[in-house]
Amino acid sequence: MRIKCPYCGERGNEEFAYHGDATVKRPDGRIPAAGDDAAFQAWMDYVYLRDNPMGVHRELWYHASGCHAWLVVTRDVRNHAISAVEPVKP
Amino acid sequence: MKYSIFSVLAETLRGHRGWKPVWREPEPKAEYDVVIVGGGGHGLATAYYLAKEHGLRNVAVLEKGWLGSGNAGRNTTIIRSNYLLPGNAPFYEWSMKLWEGLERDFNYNAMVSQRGVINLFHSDPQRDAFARRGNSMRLHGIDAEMLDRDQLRQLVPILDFENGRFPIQGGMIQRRGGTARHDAVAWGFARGADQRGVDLLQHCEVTGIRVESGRAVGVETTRGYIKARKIGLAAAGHSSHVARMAGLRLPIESHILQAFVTEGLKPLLDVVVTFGAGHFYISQSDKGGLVFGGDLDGYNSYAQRGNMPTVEDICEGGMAIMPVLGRLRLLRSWGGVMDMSMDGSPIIDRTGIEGLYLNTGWCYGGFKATPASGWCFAHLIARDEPHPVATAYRLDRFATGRLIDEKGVGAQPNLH
Amino acid sequence: MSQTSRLASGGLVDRGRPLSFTFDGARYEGFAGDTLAAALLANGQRLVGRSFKYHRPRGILSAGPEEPNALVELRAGARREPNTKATTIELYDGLAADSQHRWPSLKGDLLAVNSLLSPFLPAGFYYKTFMWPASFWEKVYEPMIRRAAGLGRASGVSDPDHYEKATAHCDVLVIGSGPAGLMAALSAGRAGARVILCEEDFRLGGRCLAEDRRIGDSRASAWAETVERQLAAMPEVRIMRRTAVCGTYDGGAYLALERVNDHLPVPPAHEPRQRLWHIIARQSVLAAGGVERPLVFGGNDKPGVMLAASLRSYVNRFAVAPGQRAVVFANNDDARRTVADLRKAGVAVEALVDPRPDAAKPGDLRLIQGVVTSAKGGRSLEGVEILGGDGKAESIACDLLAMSGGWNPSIQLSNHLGGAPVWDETLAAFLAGPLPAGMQVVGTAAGSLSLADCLRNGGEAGAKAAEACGFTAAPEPVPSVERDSNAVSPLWRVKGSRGKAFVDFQNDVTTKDVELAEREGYRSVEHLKRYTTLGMATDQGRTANVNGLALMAELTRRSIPETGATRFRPPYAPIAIGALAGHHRGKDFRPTRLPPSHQWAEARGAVFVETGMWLRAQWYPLPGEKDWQTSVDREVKQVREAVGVCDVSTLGKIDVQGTDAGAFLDRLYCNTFSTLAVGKARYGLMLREDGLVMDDGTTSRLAQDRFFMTTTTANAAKVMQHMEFCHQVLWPELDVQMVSVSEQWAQFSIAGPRSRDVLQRIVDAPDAIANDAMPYLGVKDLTVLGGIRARLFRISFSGEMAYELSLPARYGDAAIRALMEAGREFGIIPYGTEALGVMRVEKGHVAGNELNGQTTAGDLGLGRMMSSKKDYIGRVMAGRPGLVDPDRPRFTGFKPVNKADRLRAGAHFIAQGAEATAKNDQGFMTSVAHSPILGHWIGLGLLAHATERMGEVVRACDPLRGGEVLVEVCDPVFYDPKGERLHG
Amino acid sequence: MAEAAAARSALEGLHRPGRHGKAEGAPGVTLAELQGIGLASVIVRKGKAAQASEAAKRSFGVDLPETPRRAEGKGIEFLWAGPGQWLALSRDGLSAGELEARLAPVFAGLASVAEQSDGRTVLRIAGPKARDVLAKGLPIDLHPRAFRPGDTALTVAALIGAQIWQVDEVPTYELAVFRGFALSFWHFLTESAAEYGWEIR
Ligand SMILES: Cc1cc2nc3c(=O)[nH]c(=O)nc-3n(C[C@H](O)[C@H](O)[C@H](O)COP(=O)(O)OP(=O)(O)OC[C@H]3O[C@@H](n4cnc5c(N)ncnc54)[C@H](O)[C@@H]3O)c2cc1C
Ligand SMILES: NC(=O)c1ccc[n+]([C@@H]2O[C@H](COP(=O)([O-])OP(=O)(O)OC[C@H]3O[C@@H](n4cnc5c(N)ncnc54)[C@H](O)[C@@H]3O)[C@@H](O)[C@H]2O)c1
Ligand SMILES: Cc1cc2nc3c(=O)[nH]c(=O)nc-3n(C[C@H](O)[C@H](O)[C@H](O)COP(=O)(O)O)c2cc1C
Ligand SMILES: [Zn+2]
Repeated sequence: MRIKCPYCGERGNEEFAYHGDATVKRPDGRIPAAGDDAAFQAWMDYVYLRDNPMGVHRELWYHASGCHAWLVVTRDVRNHAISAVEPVKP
Repeated sequence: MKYSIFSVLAETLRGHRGWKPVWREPEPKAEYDVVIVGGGGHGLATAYYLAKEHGLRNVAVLEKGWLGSGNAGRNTTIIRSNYLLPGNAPFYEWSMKLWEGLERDFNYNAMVSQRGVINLFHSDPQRDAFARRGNSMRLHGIDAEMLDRDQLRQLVPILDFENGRFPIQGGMIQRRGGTARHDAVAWGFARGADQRGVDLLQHCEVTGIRVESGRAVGVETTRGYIKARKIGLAAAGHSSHVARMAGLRLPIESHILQAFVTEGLKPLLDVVVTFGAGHFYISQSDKGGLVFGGDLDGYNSYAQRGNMPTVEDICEGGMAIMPVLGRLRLLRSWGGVMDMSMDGSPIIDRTGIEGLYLNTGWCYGGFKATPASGWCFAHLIARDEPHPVATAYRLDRFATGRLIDEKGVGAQPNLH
Repeated sequence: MSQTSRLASGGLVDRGRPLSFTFDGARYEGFAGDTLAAALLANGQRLVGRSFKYHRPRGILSAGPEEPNALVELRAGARREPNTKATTIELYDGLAADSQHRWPSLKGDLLAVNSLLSPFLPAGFYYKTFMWPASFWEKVYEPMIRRAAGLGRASGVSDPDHYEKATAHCDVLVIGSGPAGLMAALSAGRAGARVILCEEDFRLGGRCLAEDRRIGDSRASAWAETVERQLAAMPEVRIMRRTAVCGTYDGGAYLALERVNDHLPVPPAHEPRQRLWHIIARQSVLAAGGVERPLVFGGNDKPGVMLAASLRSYVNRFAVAPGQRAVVFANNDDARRTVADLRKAGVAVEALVDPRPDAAKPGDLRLIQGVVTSAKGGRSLEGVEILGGDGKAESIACDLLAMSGGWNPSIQLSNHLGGAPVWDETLAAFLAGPLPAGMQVVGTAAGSLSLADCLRNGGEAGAKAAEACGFTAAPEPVPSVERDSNAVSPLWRVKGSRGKAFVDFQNDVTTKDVELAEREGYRSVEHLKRYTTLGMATDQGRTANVNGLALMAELTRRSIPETGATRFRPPYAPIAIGALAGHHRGKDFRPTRLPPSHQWAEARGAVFVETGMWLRAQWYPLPGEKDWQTSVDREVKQVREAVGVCDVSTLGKIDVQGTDAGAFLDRLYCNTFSTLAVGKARYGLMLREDGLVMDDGTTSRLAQDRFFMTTTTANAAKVMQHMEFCHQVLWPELDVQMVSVSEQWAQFSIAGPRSRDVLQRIVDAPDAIANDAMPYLGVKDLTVLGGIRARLFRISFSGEMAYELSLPARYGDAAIRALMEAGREFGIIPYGTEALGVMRVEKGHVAGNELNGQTTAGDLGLGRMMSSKKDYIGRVMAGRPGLVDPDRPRFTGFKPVNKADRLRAGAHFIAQGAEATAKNDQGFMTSVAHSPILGHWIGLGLLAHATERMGEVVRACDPLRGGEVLVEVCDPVFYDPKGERLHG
Repeated sequence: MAEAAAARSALEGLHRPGRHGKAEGAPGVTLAELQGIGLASVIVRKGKAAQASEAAKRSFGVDLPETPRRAEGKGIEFLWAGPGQWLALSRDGLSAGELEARLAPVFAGLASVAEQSDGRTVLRIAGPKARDVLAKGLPIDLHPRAFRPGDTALTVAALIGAQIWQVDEVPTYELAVFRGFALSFWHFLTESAAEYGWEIR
């Protein structure tokens, strides 16, 4: 698989490390009080639960052997076709 | 019809004209007591045990392709129960016990071969970790032995002890572990289930799950709507996709695991060997091919095929410990879609939707679990309570923190 | 007599270069340009192999990689290569090959008895029997089956040859150098594109080499040579001969194998045997040609029954006439070329058997409208039985039968990514389905059977591919060629044929096996394949699959498209595993990372240990020391009593800067760093987001906005990645920069009561490190050895007064020498990882065995480090009930009740009086050490309710190694529990 | 006790002048380890990109490259090393730590500087077969249409992380690898070059 790093250019996926779903959001600073199930659920959603769609997936890759940038790759996981690679940093 | 040397002889005389189909090709009924989604090893075993152990015969297995077209038909056939954690060990040992009687039970030779499974270690910390695991196994009543280099040399003369980047220090062996003919396992369960009245519906893809007031009542399929009193999901790599039809989000990612086979060879390797300092494990099939594999490709995928870097990484691992492989040729490679769970262990549980049961999270190791998974899932579906050896496989363990993480790598499925 | 079947003239072999070779020990001669198969045929050797199951005598079916029968063991000794297709082996002088899978000899193979037993051995017979008694499977049945199965023998020893890998990039990859591929390469090359042309054969030309045809005004083979010369003259075109493209992967990546030196007895010095190529291509043109299908009738596997087009290869390319009297049996027009070519070669063609009712009469040749029902003969063909369309049967004596059932385009590489092939009714063949991005298929691979079409669409595709890469291109003008006729009407099997009719030759799958599979319900093509092994042999069913599935379609009354085809998978041609590993085998499996003092330690006779990629000194034996323990005990004692030095450069070191560096570390670690004073170090503990411990280490504050962080050796890269994640993904708003400086600094631990004395001799300003000037956990920048910038940390892993000295890695070697010199009068010794480990166990520090990814901070007795005043990675999840369960085993120490007992890591704890079962398992020993100070073994471990059980005696059970030791639960700090020695 | 300590290269002893590998014909490549190279990481602080660039311009007369390029300034080169990151390189034979000491004040508050001179071994490979040799390890495209003098890339060669840049059209390349891996890398490089013959001058 070839991932086009927006900084380094196209490279084989062996240069990158994978970190899964890019759409989950860390509930920063939200420390659930006892019994606050909704707050806890937000953490469960972040750490454990995944859509794992059979189709287009937005996912995190780290250019470990290159520029060390974290990237959001939009990829169809049925055929590995990559439609976008963006830096995670704004 | 019963398979035996006598039936083979009798049929030989008749030119093998009398053999009956291993399974019928029935039309779907409008309604079943239990519908199992997924005609892989686990789905078929579940149906078999539902019929055989729980007397439930109005059962259908719905398979989107041909029976065994998923991971059941593409795994590297290793069976073992060399698990560390108390949540796992009794379950896999129960599976091993079932393997030991399986062929006579379902009257199909699945070539269960207890040729031994060796895990090599290459450092002191690794030895300690194996000691911990082996002792845990022994306390669970599971066989395990530590091997030193000399013992290893005897068992696996083709290992390279001289030139290794990570020299082989020893190994742990489970002698009762080994291999089984993967397709035959699916076929044996299928035939056994069919004989007990289970409808095996091939090319019947589930496209929707109907839930009415918190209760699952049936499935939409490419062969029409099918009502069901209970629905068991055993879709392995497609679990998330199927579960979402009922609105569930799972702690699962689908990943690719590749496997490889060489051209056929005269006997070269008598046991299953796993490299401890790289990604490589290998055994020789009865047909003569060396069957080997290694690590996941490492990213979400439903493509049922992998990429180059993993192929090479695995072959490097092979050459690192068995340089005899150099001139042997890789004949075929393939991939399967794994249901990688967040702690690397499976889930056999209810779902919060009444009548909907879940069997998933088998990662790259669910072939060995096939009999026990079917057994326990059938138990859960039939009796609505978990089987004693599978009580830890709860869906809520991620919320409670009662994880079963054998490798200790945390909530990152591609690392398990 | 030699080369009896070689034609007097013609062919593309070099008659001026005779080569001698042996087969099964007998000597033969061939010519340069031969394949082994051609040379064997030239010498009249027809029997070459034995089939997998029935051990039927087999000859040579084809002239290419589709060969199912003629498999040999090539070369000998450590270089033996089993299962090598004689049709793809390029002849070299001194070549030695042997037949395989026969015993005792090829002619007198006793296992041919299987053929007689065959009625008992239909497809899948083994699934129905061998089940009783259970124990017989591993002991009796399976060994028997295994010995009978398999094909060739592996050498059994390490492969002596060298392999390498390489990457090539191009605009256009052309796969195959037949007329279509050559035209594609030419068109793309002329446009200026970077072209790679791969050809698995050792000669370019594809079917141009095999056919007696003309292209333009030259012979086809000469035309190919001309094109080759033109291509070679283009600077951006790279021709790769002997290179098979084996796999299509995502994003235009292809895997190819170059057999660099397989045509030589041994690779020349400095050269690899084979080279594995990663080809990254923007566009590709698949011009892989096609493979002829056999016809399915009784005895179609007899040596002497050959594919019609392959026969043309032997006659035209190799100038070999593999027989004297031939019959041609074909359902298509193309095979008629074989008639003509055989006759030109002086072979008598007795008849053309064509099942098509409307078959035209081929000139003066006898046409039998009908089928061959059976081929006769033992180890060689003697004649055929023919059934005419008029119902008349007849026998014709012949020693050669050319058969052709039509063509299968070679579309494997188009299918590797999944696009299912589509059936073409007119061609009676599967064509490529949805294509990988950037791929075009041309020539026979695309179903073009006429030469003119191949030339034209090859050229067009080459131009199109170049245009897609931004070049201006035009297809190469198509040379004129004579028209050809390729009509075919399928004949999937000969009904009413007699004897075994093979569908898959190598795996001995017959029509009966397909029928049985159907009867038993294995009707999906994939079930058919797996049940009968059809298509699973070393040729991957190139000649078998379509016939097999067509037969299944017929039996199940489904169409071929409904029946479908099995999937092609990489590799297109089998690849030596050595090539897939390349350079990375043996010691080069993974690179080795060496710390700065390595050469010094090596000279000192250190014993080394692999820790991750690093090689570290494990201990430094002195002459006369009888075992490792003596050395390690000495090292520990000497550190505790005097001073020792250890290279700890392998620790991960990260430079963290920025105005928010402190805030960032607060979120990263579970304890707080923003409050750390400049010039101070602090121990930090990092959790994963799931609340379990990830890593630990000391981090020092060098300035208000600068920290120097250390990680464990094992986790260095992982922590760096994690930090980049936290920064870039979670908290980009923070002003923090981090970079690994692991390799920049040589770092030495100098530990022991005399450590400061030693250091004061090498630092340039000794007073600066006096006890009060630099107390425990102090950090200072200073210079050593006359002006070398260095940094000193007063931290201790050993529990002694200790320092870690960081200095530029180039001085690492000098530093250890200087330290040893300076410390001589204080009794300094170097110590290795083993002594380091012993001292950390004595001090009850956690390390890798405890930080195993399954432990919480609480488990390790470090729960108090978890701040409750801030959000940090892992905080919320660490609070889950399962992770704060008081029943979780907790970190503690153990000492043997009987002081002579040895402890072992990995032993499990069972309460006294309880049965040793999993139910009573209370934890396990994580680490052990022999404490030379205490004079006995000590251990660390995790035990349920440990804190309440101090002094209790429990059993440390080690059934795995057959031992059980009584141990007393104790504080994990065995040595200097008050920590007084640290302060010096 | 001030004694002049000896610096030691990770390739000490290996780097012997002479001809190696295939003996016939002109050597395919020449190899050399560069000595006395000063290196430092420079990473821009949040929101300070423009100012850091100005500072570099002012002090060294160089524009910090924003793409994978190498820029030469007064007595210093900047190799792009990631977004907002550079590897500063000096060939002035600076003492250990000196480059950081020189750069830190220039970039104070604008970029974080960390000395790396000792963290890398820098090799030079030049000659007609340089591309063929490097192709055996480097996955990137070094064809003149794809990679020119002044271009740089961070990648991995034979499983070892590396930064490469092209110096001239000979072609000559320079390549930095982590010091600890230098010996393994050298082994790979010389094995790969053996087929063409290599020389240390
Ligand atoms: C390469 C490889 C090597 C492996 N090696 C081993 C090993 O050595 N040992 C081991 O123990 N395990 C191994 N495994 C893992 C093991 O194969 C799996 O864990 C196990 O097979 C999963 O259970 P299953 O057999 O039920 O799955 P599957 O066979 O995948 O069954 C799931 C079925 O569900 C069907 N399905 C999916 N969606 C739908 C739908 N919507 N409607 C209807 N049907 C649907 C699929 O078609 C499939 O047939 C390996 C796996 C792979 C891929
Ligand atoms: N009339 C007929 O029925 C009929 C049938 C088949 C072929 N033909 C003739 O055969 C010729 C076909 O021309 P073409 O160019 O399509 O094919 P070709 O068969 O001439 O050439 C294909 C070449 O590709 C090579 N190749 C295949 N797979 C490869 C791989 N993976 N890697 C590297 N090399 C690979 C083969 O070794 C071969 O040299 C035409 O002349 C055509 O007329 C005619
Ligand atoms: C244990 C095992 C042994 C195999 N042996 C062979 C073999 O000898 N020949 C072969 O062509 N394929 C062999 N395969 C691979 C299958 O052909 C097939 O690739 C695999 O089951 C996956 O199916 P798929 O490729 O159709 O997706 C084997 C597979 C397994 C699991
Ligand atoms: Zn990048």
